[in-house]
Amino acid sequence: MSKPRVATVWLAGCAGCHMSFLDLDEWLIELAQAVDLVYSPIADVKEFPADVDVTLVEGAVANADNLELLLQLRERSKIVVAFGDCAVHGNVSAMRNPLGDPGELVAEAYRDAVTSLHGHLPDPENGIVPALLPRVMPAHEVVRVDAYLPGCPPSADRIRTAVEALLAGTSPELAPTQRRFG
Amino acid sequence: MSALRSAAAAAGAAGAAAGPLPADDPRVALLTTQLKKVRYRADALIDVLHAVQDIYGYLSPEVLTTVADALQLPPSRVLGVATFYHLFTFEARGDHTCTVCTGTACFVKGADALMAGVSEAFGVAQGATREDGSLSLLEARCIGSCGLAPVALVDGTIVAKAKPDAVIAAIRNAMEASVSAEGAVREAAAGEGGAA
Amino acid sequence: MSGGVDLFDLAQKEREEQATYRRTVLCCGSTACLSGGAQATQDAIRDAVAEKGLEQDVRLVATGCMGLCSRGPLVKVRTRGEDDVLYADVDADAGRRIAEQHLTAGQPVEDKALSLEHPFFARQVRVVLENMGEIDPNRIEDYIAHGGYRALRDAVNTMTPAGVIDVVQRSGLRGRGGGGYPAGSKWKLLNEAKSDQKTIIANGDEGDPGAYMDRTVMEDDPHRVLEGMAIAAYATGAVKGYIYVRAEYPVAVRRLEQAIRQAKRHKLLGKNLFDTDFSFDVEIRIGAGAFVCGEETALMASIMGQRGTPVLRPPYPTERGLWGQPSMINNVETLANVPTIMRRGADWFASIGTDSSRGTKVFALAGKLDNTGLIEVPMGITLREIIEEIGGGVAGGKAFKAAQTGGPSGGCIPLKHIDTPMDYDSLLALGSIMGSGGLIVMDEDVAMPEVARFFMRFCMDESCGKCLPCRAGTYEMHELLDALVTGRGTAATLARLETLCEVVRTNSLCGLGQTAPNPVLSTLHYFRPEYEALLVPDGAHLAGLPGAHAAAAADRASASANTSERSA
Amino acid sequence: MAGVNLKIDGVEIEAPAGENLMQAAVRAGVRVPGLCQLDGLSVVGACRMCMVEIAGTPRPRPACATPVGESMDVHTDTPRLREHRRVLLEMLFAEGQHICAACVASGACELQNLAAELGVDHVNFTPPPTRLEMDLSHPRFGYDPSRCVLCTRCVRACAEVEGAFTWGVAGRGRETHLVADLGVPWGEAESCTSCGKCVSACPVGALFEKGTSVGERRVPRALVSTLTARRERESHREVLK
Repeated sequence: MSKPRVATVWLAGCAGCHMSFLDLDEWLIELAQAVDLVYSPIADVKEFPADVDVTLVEGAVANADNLELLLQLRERSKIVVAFGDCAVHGNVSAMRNPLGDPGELVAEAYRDAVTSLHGHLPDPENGIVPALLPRVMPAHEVVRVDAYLPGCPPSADRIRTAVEALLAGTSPELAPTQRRFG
Repeated sequence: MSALRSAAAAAGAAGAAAGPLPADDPRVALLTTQLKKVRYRADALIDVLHAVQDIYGYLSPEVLTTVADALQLPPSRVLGVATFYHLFTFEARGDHTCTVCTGTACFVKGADALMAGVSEAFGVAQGATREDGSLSLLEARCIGSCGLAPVALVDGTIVAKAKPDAVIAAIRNAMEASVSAEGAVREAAAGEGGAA
Repeated sequence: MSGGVDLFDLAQKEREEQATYRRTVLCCGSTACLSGGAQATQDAIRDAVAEKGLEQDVRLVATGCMGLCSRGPLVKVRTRGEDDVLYADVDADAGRRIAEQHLTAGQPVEDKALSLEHPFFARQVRVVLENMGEIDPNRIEDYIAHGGYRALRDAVNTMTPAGVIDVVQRSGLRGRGGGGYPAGSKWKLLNEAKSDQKTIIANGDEGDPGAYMDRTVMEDDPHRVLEGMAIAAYATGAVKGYIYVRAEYPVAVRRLEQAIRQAKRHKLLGKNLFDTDFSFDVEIRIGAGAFVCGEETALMASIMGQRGTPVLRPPYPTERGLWGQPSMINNVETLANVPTIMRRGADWFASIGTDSSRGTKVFALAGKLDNTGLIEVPMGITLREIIEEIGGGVAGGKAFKAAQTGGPSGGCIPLKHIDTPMDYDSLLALGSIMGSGGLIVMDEDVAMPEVARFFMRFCMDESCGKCLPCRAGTYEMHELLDALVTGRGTAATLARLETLCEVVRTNSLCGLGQTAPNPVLSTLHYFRPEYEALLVPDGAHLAGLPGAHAAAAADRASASANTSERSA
Repeated sequence: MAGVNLKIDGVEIEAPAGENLMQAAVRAGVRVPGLCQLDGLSVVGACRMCMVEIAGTPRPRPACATPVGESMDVHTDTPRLREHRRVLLEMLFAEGQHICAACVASGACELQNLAAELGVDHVNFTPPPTRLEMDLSHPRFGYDPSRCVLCTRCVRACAEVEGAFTWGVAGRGRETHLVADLGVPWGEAESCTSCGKCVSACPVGALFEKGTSVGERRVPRALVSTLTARRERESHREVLK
């Protein structure tokens, strides 16, 4: 029997969830032996592959690339896990929502702020910065999500509990202390 | 020292949020009469707020401070009550008001279109007052004239089985009437050598 | 001077005075007719009567509501020894013609006359509205001449409080505010409470948008409310009464204030009434625009000058109510039934209506009908009889779709249940309620999900904000209904709406929240296909977003997107 | 005081008459979730988190406001109650802007704890599109209305324990919000004694001490309860005689 195919993706988030994932230390070696990591920000794979068993999604859906990737990975994954608070409910990534028009935010960040390096907008036509969505969304507002792994970031032991359960073919049962937001 | 005066003093001390009521304002006397009528009882707060709105047209922080002090109620409680009830308003209304009834009978007979029609014709949002202060567009939750649905009130006068055009015309009439009345007053004043 | 002796004299004098006129012209002066120009009509008739020198012959009375509001202004001419003639759509011109032809020459104006055999009138039974269109609400003499305050006098002079309660209990009178709690049982609870500071409250906070029964009673027969309250006070041992009136009803407030002054002057309110130990006073309290104040505990908070937020029951008001003292709240219409019940007896009242719902009910009949207005019908009359006979059928030849009773707390009754008898239990079985009396008829053009959204917006606006299920639940339900109506709702939206209905219904603190889901549940129950027709595929909301590749996204997402209410 | 015998989640207990079901549940080793209830303050029964089922009663009742009754058979944790609490909590989250990762109360927040306890691991409702402005006018404390859950514990602590009546509830429905005095900035509220009881009573991070950052909330929630219990106890003692 072939090994389960696992992917992790990084949408709009700070990568903290992936850092926490790396905190699993030596268990990662066990995991690496048990699964095939077919797509991940820590692996250089360009195209999200087909027939993935479990995909962990870090980050909220904030821009066109996020949306496209999430729709694509949903089609190609059996189980999609919202991995961390940004994917679960938007979290810090969604704090821009009450600020209004993303166009103004981009202008402020790239052009008008005193800290702006270049003093001009990035050129979206060249694909440098993907278009921002009007509203940042949690993963489940875009696609079906099979399991939620809250935390900012989820601690290594939460991740391990969830991934072990998923690989064993059961739905993760997190203890109350393991499912706290924040 | 009257309760009102001490309230005014207290409000003055509170600074910008609630300045003192001007002592020579005749409305202050009206309010004092009302407060005496209810014998400064705290449970008469709603009656008093109605009176304030009748006298001043709306509830200002200054008057609310006065009321709180006169009835010996915490200001937070007075504001809590005043903001709970929809009939109390905290901004001056326009010169004219159009109230569209949005009760069930009127809803079934097209109150939405009525509201939208007036809103568009006069460029005023529902619940708002036109920038020039000429018109407030309000909604009422059933004025109990369901047999005449849909209805609107223009300056308190019912327009029954109302179509948007009829209500718009009634508002225009009300506006023109007040303009010509003002004009008449001005002319009269001019005729007397501008003594007014 | 005692009210008891005076009353007979007064009634006799008034009747003799009235009998000196050969004709009486009763002009409807209720709000609806006034807004239709009734004042001009009255003026025209008065002028014409004066012109013709008929002042000694014709008595002109501005009465309360005659019911058929959609045909107003209404005028009734009563001539000694002849049948009454009713006129509809009487503008000033018609008024003059009536004066010139009918009042002067005895020739009815045929083209304006409406037969009193018209089913709108013939099918009604008038208990609460018995004086409507008959008396001048501004004159206590007119009320007394029509038998007013006799029931109070007889109760105080000849009956024990327990005896009065017994009559009310045997009559089977149930609360007309919506709940239908037996009035006699409530009175008994207050009677048994130990306190010398008991209060009774007449609930005139008629908030159901589309209902104006209580307003009409308070405006057009104010003494009936006062007499009902005084009888209730005698039966329960209450010393003080409050009438809580919506601020939106300024005429009702004025008429009630005037009626209280008149009743005090005639010693029908105040200390030691009818030379007994019984004392009772009434005060008016005015609301300020809050539907939730129709709820008992919120109403009491409002009377005490506070935010009208409901508090937990128990304790019930009859144990701990206004200012901590035992209190009882009765709807205005409930109280308005009492004088007639006392005068004509429990058996007479109980003979009207059905076994579980005795007496009559006043409805504000509105919506897409030819004849709309205020009607009083025996309990148990079918919806079909009301709509087709009294209401004259759906207007414009359209098909009947549903009728809403109970307003934002009620539900709709579809065509297949049009033969349901209108009583408390039958309506409850259909998922609606009797409510306070709003009865809105909807035709085939009305979209039921929009009706549900309309009522939910009402509940959202009127939620007091104290308890979470109602405050947040009505908002979220409105959002979901809005999504459905505007073509943004998916199957998950509908599923979530149904979950919320259950959560809000079960967990809300007071009746407003507990019943807020009713219009949704009821329209979903009878018109589910209308909701389903509005659904869009999952993921449709992503169409047009950058990255979703326009239309393709919706298709792709629909295969995989969230369909379950909750995945855990 | 006469004892009342009842059953809570199958455990038979005896509780003093007059005790409420929330208190009695503790005797049965059961903790009923709650948010608006705080020992030492009056009971409002508004958050509906503590709804329990009582055999023979058609509708669940709030445990905090329901006195024990003889032979009551109370269930505090049925599937229906759990489901309803989860939905209610989700709606509460969606009423404001609750971002635990950026909140002073994280780790010491009753809303956060309830979500974890009840299994709210995501929220199916959308928070409002705007954020309300923080009130940082008070020299020592701050108020973030977007984190307020309208439990009114601060309002009651201010009125019932401190007697200042600075905080009030204004508006209604979804617009319900806290006000200081006549709606002035907190720092300008003349009646405020800066006692901090409201901050200590706040179950979330809506009221906070200035100078504290994410997860740094220090004030004990039990302060108000301790004060009222102590006042009650000591006022009966003739210590100074």
